[in-house]
Amino acid sequence: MNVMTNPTALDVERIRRDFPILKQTIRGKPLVFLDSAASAQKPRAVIDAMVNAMETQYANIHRGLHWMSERTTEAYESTRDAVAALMNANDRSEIVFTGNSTGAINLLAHSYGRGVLKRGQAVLISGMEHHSNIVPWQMLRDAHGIELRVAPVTDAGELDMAAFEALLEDGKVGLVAITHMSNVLGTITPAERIVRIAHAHGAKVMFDGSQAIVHRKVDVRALDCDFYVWTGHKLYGPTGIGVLWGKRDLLERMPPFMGGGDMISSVTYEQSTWAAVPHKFEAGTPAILEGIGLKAAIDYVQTIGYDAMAAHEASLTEHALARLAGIQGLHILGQAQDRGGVISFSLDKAHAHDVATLLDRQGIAVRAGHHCAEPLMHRFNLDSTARASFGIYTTHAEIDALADGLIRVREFFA
Amino acid sequence: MNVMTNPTALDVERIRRDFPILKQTIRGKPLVFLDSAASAQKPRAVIDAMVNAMETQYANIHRGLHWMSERTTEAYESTRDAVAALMNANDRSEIVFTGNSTGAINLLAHSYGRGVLKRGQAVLISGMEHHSNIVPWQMLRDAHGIELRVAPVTDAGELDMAAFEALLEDGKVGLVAITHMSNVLGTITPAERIVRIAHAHGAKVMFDGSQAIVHRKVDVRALDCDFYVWTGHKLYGPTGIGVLWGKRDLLERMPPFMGGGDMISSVTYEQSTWAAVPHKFEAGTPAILEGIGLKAAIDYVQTIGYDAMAAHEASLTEHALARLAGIQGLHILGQAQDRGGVISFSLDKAHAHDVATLLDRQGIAVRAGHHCAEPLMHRFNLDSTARASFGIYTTHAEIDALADGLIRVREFFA
Amino acid sequence: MTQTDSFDDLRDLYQEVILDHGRRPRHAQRLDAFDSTAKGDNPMCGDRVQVWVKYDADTIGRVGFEARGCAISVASADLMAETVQGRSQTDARALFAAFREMARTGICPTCNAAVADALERLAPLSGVHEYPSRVKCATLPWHALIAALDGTKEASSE
Amino acid sequence: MTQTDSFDDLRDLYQEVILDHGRRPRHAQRLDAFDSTAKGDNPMCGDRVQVWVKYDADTIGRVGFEARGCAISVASADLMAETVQGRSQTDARALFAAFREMARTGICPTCNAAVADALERLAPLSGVHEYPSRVKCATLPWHALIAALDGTKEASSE
Ligand SMILES: Cc1ncc(COP(=O)(O)O)c(C=O)c1O
Ligand SMILES: Cc1ncc(COP(=O)(O)O)c(C=O)c1O
Repeated sequence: MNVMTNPTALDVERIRRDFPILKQTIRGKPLVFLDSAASAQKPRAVIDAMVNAMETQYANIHRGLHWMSERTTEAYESTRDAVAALMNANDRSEIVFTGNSTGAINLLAHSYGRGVLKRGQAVLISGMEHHSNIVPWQMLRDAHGIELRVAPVTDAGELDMAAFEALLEDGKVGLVAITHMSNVLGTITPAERIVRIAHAHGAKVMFDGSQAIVHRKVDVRALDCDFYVWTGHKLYGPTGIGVLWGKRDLLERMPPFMGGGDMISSVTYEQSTWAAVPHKFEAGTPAILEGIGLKAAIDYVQTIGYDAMAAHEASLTEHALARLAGIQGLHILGQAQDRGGVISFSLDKAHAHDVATLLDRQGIAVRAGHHCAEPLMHRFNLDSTARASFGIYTTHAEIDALADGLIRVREFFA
Repeated sequence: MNVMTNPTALDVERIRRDFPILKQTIRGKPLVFLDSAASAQKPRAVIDAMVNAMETQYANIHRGLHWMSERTTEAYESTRDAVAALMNANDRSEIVFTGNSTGAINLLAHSYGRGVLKRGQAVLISGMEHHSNIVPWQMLRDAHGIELRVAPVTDAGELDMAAFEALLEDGKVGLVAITHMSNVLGTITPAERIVRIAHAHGAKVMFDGSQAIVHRKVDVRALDCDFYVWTGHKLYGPTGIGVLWGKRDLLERMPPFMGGGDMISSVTYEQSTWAAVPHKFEAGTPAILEGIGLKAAIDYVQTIGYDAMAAHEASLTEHALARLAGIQGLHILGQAQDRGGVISFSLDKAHAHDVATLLDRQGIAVRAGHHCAEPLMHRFNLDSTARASFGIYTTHAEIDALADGLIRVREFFA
Repeated sequence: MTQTDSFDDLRDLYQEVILDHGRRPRHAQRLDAFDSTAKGDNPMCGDRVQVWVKYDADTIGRVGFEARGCAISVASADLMAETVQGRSQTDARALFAAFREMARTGICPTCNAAVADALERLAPLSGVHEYPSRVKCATLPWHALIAALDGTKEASSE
Repeated sequence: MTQTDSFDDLRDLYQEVILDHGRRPRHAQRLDAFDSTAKGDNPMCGDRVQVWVKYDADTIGRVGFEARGCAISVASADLMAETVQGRSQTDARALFAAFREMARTGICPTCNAAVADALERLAPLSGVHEYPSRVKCATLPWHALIAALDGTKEASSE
């Protein structure tokens, strides 16, 4: 593909220059970072935004009447606008900031699960969820008598849509909480269809978009879902900040999760009243610097554009699947039709941990383990896999390095 | 005081050079930042630590088997050691990271309040708490039938110890949750006595040390308290990270708060088991960069030393109280014997908001409002005060600027 | 105020007219005879205002208020009372929209001839746009007024 | 292994002895007659091991194990079985303490003559100190052994 003739193509060498860390070497070898699905690296723009805030414009926000506080409040709150635009939300007040995706799902499990769902109702998840989208619902089940249902995954690693629909049939499911993209299989779930079916059975839908939003344009109005969560550090932003988007009327019906400063309207010992959404859900001093960093990350991603990012990733994934298929004794977990740049695999005769360590000694960073998805591992009779995942800075040459590295590992254990 | 002859004295001009933001001007006037109690500015060491991580050594932590992940895990976990040393905790596993103080208190209200306290027991707070140490207990009361008691504050702004003890008499109080230093009055509460009395009546004690740890050496073993919480951004660290310290046996008895990645030992749909403390309480990707920044902040503070910080602050506070006492029509709220560098005041004829704005126009940043302590304001029949608060970088000249600025405001409104 | 010159740095926001109306509001009174009333409350800062309205045929005849708050909010309430008296409800609403825009941004691109003269009277308050958290001080009385015109009992700050 | 030279970068951690014992462990068997047994479990990575012990008067006579895990953990279990056989319980515990130190830090300042020879046999595993999250792979079998010596049924990774 000629970059000059394709306006949406992504100039990966230029992008790599934006990420200072990619110049590092590991044991004298250039860093090949294929662990972006766990957490992405940070571009210069994010680093600079955070440094600039700390060096020139920082104070606690909301209700500070002085220049530093007013300006910092503006900077932090502009992130809410940026997130609303990124997700095509109706309204900036639908954007709630949390500590990460896990915090967002726990907020929902608490405020919607305990505050809106009724005993006897059910929550439906899928068989390919991250622990962060399993355990909060399990805790809700055990403490509040909400049933937990699990829609099975096919051998190809896709959601079993017939079974999914059957689990909604009795009308007891109040909320479907399901991944938009698996962090193990790379599978992208059919979000529009899920919403249509769930709504037809009277259930609301939350997507765990922790992985999806890194790879695909997310339009919550087009999806017509009810809640959508993601986490800043995977979208090239800082740690310490996550997002819960919810339809405004639903957020308004939900009681608060944590109590404290900033989330109140008034406090007396007898009774406190809550601030309007989204502040009702944001207790205490927010992640101010992280919000400022996240704004820079969103601006950076928007400048590159989701079309270019998705095209780059599709090309990387295709190349990787082809190269890995050529390695004897290597098995890829998941063959979904619609998939993103996350590939799990195992090697005959070599444990995933040994694979990861031996790749590391060649400068190649992949993850190995259950990827916080034990039930999915058990579904495939596995304890662990190795996983390579791609970001906007990943190159085809790095995928070749992975494949060559794996061939060496296989020979080493032969 | 001659700096050369006093090894514990603090060289404020040198310290000021460590904080890049202090060189800023506001409306052409040098920034006089007297809002550190809301959030402190960040020294170069903290900025550098975070930049260094993002530029040279970053990946998601725990269970990553590659170089970047192992090194980042070490960096993040070394913060736990630094916090344990700072507080003189018995054991690094007693340090739980949260998003801020508010998150720490909510964790406790949830896990200890719902998991350990029994219906019919009571939580005792004081009349000078921040909303973050009121609302979570109110929510616990309303949802779980735990009584909420409030120990009154004297006219001098101190804890009424006789009333405090009387409220413990019936033995129903399971937990005393009380500030170690008021963010409005500057009052330092008699922590050792509080613990002694509470323990004698069978109650555990949590201190909200959000303000205290900025000004005083906190030794949780000497205090013999059971829980202690604070927040990174007030101790010259980044936003997005807070600390809950708890005695290990108590933490072990508490059920988890949020569910998700990293806090589990194993997950099946039927049942999950929890990781050992402190990880049981840390769900999802932690605030990695913020932990690294916080380590740098702790190291910075330890290098200066609490003796020097406390002496500097005592000297500033004495000077400020003397200067403000000389301003006609100015009233200081709180005359505690033991107090830190936080002073609230009001001016006759000028509303606190106008005072803050008019000081801002002179480059002086103070806070005005209820300071997230409405019930305390009501106790003194006030809606709001202005508040000046000091940090290690505050100078006597800045306090003079405040006093001179206030005299101008008074004349302006005369 | 004798030392006018030495207060230049303070006066660009707190102009004389604001200080004057803040200190000696002309309309700070409960109306004995009124057609409508509403309260406004900004719990974030403790500002509180109540507004009374008496109609005179199609126009707003008289406005009175009681306010507890800063100089900006009292002055804004007083200037509001002054400027809306004798205007139609429609005009008063248009004036609020324009004023709110001005308080938020410092300028008022949408201001048209119909409200231009009244807006000029309110212009000294435009400086609050530099302090987003104080914009509410200036607009709270207006929220209460609009609530009274709407027949709602309570308004809260936006 | 024919291409020895081209694998230098891999072999500094996975030395031949580790590969060899990982691939063909000598003691990977359940003992039919045993005095004590215990399991070890590292839920974080799925490693699992069971250890059987048969005493011979005052010393550890025989050790057998079954392990599911990576090459490091299987090799460590096998080398452990080999080195503790014929030693007293006290010696075995001292050896574990020294080994754990070595696995964590790469060196063993506290190692004394009593365990020096056995430790040399375990030295190839010292490279794991570079991978703190894999130190547990090397120490898990030892935790299970100590649990068996203690008469406890289960050990978990530290
Ligand atoms: C005494 C006190 N407690 C609690 C808090 C809450 O801290 P954070 O907002 O970081 O959660 C603060 C500061 O805002 C405080 O001063
Ligand atoms: C699909 C999915 N859901 C949830 C999470 C949790 O995100 P976080 O750890 O930032 O809360 C992750 C990543 O760890 C993920 O990949």
